Amino acid sequence: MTTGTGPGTDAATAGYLLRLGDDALIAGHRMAEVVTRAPQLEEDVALANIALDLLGQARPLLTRAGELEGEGRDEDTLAYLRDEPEFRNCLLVELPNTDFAHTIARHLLFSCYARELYAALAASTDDVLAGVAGKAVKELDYHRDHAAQWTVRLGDGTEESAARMAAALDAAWPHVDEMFTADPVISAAAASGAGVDPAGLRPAWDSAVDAVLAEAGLHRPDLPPQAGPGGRGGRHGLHTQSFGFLLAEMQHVHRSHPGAAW
Amino acid sequence: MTTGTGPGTDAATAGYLLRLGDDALIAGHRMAEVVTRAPQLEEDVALANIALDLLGQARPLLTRAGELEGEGRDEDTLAYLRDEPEFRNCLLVELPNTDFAHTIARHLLFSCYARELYAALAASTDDVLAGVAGKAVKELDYHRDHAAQWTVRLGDGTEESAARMAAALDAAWPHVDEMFTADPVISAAAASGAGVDPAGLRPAWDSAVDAVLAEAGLHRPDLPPQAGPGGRGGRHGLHTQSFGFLLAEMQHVHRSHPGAAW
Amino acid sequence: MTLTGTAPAGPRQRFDAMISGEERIEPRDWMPDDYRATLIRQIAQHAHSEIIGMQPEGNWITRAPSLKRKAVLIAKVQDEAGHGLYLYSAAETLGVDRAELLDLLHEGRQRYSSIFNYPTPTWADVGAIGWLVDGAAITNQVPLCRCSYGPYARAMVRICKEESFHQRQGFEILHVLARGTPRQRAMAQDAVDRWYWPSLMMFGPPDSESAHSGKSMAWRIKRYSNDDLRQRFVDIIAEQVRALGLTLPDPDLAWNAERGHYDFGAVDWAEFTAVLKGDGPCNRQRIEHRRAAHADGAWVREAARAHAAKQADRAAAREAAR
Amino acid sequence: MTLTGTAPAGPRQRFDAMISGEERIEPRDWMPDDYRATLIRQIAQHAHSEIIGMQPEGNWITRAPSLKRKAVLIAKVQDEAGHGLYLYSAAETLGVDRAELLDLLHEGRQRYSSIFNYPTPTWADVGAIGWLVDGAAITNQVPLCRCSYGPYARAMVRICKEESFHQRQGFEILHVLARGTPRQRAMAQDAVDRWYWPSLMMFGPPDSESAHSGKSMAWRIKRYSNDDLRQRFVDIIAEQVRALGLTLPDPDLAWNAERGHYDFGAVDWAEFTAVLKGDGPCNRQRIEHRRAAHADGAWVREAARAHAAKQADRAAAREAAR
Repeated sequence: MTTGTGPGTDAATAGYLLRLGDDALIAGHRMAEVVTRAPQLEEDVALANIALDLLGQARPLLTRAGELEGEGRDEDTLAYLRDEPEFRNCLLVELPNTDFAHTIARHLLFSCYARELYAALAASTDDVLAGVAGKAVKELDYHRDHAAQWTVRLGDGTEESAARMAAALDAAWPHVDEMFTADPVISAAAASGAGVDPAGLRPAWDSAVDAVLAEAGLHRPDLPPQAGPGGRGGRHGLHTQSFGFLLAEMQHVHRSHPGAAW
Repeated sequence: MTTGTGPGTDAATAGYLLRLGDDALIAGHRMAEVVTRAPQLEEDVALANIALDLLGQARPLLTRAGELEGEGRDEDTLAYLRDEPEFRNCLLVELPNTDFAHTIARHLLFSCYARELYAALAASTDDVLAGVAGKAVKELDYHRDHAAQWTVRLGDGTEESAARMAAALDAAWPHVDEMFTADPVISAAAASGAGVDPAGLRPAWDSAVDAVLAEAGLHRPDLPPQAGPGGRGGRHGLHTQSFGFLLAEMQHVHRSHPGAAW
Repeated sequence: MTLTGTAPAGPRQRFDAMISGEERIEPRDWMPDDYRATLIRQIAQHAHSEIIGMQPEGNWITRAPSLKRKAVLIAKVQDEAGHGLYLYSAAETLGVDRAELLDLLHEGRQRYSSIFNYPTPTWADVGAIGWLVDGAAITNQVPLCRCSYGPYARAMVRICKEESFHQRQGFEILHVLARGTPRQRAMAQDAVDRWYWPSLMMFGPPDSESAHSGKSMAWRIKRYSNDDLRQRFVDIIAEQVRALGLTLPDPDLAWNAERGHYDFGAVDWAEFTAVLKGDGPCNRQRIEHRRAAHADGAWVREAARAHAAKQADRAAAREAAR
Repeated sequence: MTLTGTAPAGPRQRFDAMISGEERIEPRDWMPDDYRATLIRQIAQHAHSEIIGMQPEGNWITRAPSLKRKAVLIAKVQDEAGHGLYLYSAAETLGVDRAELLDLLHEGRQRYSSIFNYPTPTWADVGAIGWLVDGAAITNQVPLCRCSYGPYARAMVRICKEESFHQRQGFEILHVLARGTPRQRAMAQDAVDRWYWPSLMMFGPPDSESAHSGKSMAWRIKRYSNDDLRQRFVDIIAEQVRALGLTLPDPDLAWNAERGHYDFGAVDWAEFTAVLKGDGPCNRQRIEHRRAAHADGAWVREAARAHAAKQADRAAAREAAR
């Protein structure tokens, strides 16, 4: 289904890729923030690795989104020159690194989702997306294992670590539902075969997360989904309060040198 | 002594005003960061008040600097569109608000300096500067008293507060000398009568600060001045590592909307 | 034989007479326990709203896009802290103290206005809050300047004066944006779209479901019903939005010549309830920010107390040594 | 009758023979105490330099001006963490452990390269560090690939390979900036101006004042003198800077046909000493950043240990229950 405005363009798939690309870009940014601040050197290496994988997913997704959009925007234009309301990532990935448990909780919940998503997207009708997905699913296997192992260590570690891990899950949990909620763009992409309906990924996610929580001796938080104003959230460009500060940091140099090459 | 390049311009005085304006702008920014996060509501009010005074000093100083520079830059152009190496504030004012003691230590050392400076600058040959200085000296009397009272409360409070206050003084102290060091621009302004040589303000500063420290039961830190690379510091545009993040936050919206009015 | 005006009436009678005579009740006057409790709850909630209300706008202080706007914004947030101080003082005249009330806020046992649980994702939100949120607050608060309890009424007089200034500044921010670049204009419209309905919710549930209104009206704490005030507010902003050159996101908004008022659409009370219950976009964050500031400042307040105690001891010792 | 090669020599003789025969000393080989101590000090300092060296560049990860540069930069900082790991492992073969060495670093009792006490105020610093600091490091380190201590030499082989890649990336960053806008070009030149002299200091004090060199040379840990390596580096960058289209801030820099080398100006050893002593622009900050990361992570490392112990107990219990 080509819904774009010019030859070779496809607005629905472009919007879908923007959602995927923004999820990876922002998840990667948060992960990269921890590098040089990790609890041990091995984790500086591991978190840098995860950040690199996510950035490596974001770049072709954004590039492809720009191509299908057909307005001449490349990966850097999309990352550096959009305003906050134009970012389409889900809110989960932008939650701050309050402590290491928050970093792990966020990435556990996200990677369990993204892993299932990319497994399904390997069959996307968009060749570029299918290619990215095929590679990403292996990377996300590793991310998921990494987050799961730390969730277990922290949940089954000391009293303090278990309390911190539980608090971190509480902070992230209200943002889970958004990942599985299709908006019209996602539905259109799913209908065309370029994307998938995320609701179908929920059972696999539930059992993956439940297994990790059980091994960690942690409970599934009993918290309702976070309601955005008028039901709007990250997919509509309405973000949490820390996101503007993230963007200010990320975009400042690029925006300070209009038109420059790097 | 008019050293500018066009009628009514004066590059030396412009550069001098930029140093004063940047000191006030950045000191005010750091103070404003604490608003909504102060230890008690009265301090939210007081710190906001100080931030407003400093911003109120910075604005006419930057405006006047732009006029004397003669390149059409107004206060917003100077605040929002300069890059880090173009900011000329001393490093002391940019030190982060690590805790309330750091906020107080920074502002004690700065306000004791700025109060003496503006008292002298009330006689500046530049009428605009003289006017700003006349008003600022009264504001800085209040700032100095506020910082002095808190230094005494913290120094003479609990064991913890005394230790935190001492640590905060240690962090700020290596940046004291820079305030009293003239560079060629400052010397030229002092020679023309527009500015003053800051070295002459040191004895008054020493006795004011020593009196506060004595009442607080605190010692003058025994720490050498911070050496910048090749002897360069804030007056040469070489800043501490946190400054770029401050600028990113301060400038992001303005830079994101080139040419817009607000 | 009539005793009116001469013989000493019972305190309850005196109180009732003062209320019906539009006299002000002052702290030392006798008052019924539930009048006191109602006022404490209302004034505390109002004070909490002022200090929680510093956050959505305070969020933009370091990023304000011009120095002039930054100065105006800092002054506004400072005013809100000041309003908090007046109001906690007013509550303290009723026999509670600020520390106690702050603890109740931090523990989630007293409320603040739900409006502050909405986020401020763009600079235009600062304008929309000034115009709509302060506008609604003033509409609510002007009648409180004649509230029966003296300290609260006097605090409201000062507060209303400052808030109408804030509202004009908010209007001006939106006015500039609406006439700015297409991106600025879109930002302004988006903010108005997001704040319109929540600002209508600020007047509380419909009269048919309002719990505390009856008594408050009788006691002359409240003077107009929620729905009356909401209508008054809609009538004002429906006119002002034209001057802005923006629109309100309400297809049912239309002048009703017969009623002499604007008709408007149905408020989504389910959202109101959800946000009130704690499921709004920023409930956790707002309280967490307050708790963190309070906890981070504990050592400072402790130091101030310790220093004051030492000072008092030293003064006493000097006195004794004379 | 000659015993060479057949009769068992004493350990000291064996060691000396291996050194002079350019054989590699391995962890289980006997070695003199001061050889061991020298290596521990040097490898630890080298490891510390890698992890402290993550900070000046790590400072730019979140602000890198393009996604491609950001990816390259994250990979580089990750490599530095990896180098730290190899080197701490190499040090551990000498009987110390990483936790111990980190404590010595955090307490200021072991050093790291002073170069990392300079700030990175602009994006161009990332380029200048890659080109000059990694360049100087490689010049220093290539001979260490033939160091007499096996684990250290092998770590250096891997490290040098990655660092020459980093140096090329740094060169490329500067190359793009030097050909970019006037502001980009100025940024590049300013960064080169600031990093040039400190990079020359990386080779250590002049030979006339170098404390540890004699023994290190004899033990084949070090193979060239500080001044020789410095000259080699200047000869390289004096050529490369032309390809960049930038200049080095040294008026005395000039080709000396007679020596077959570039002459260069006098290094300011007073600055070197000040920075080494702790008075550099970022000494406090670098150590504070490390200490904070280590302290903030204490509960995580503790949890990992506790979990591992529980796992071991559970395994033992399962074993016992069979």
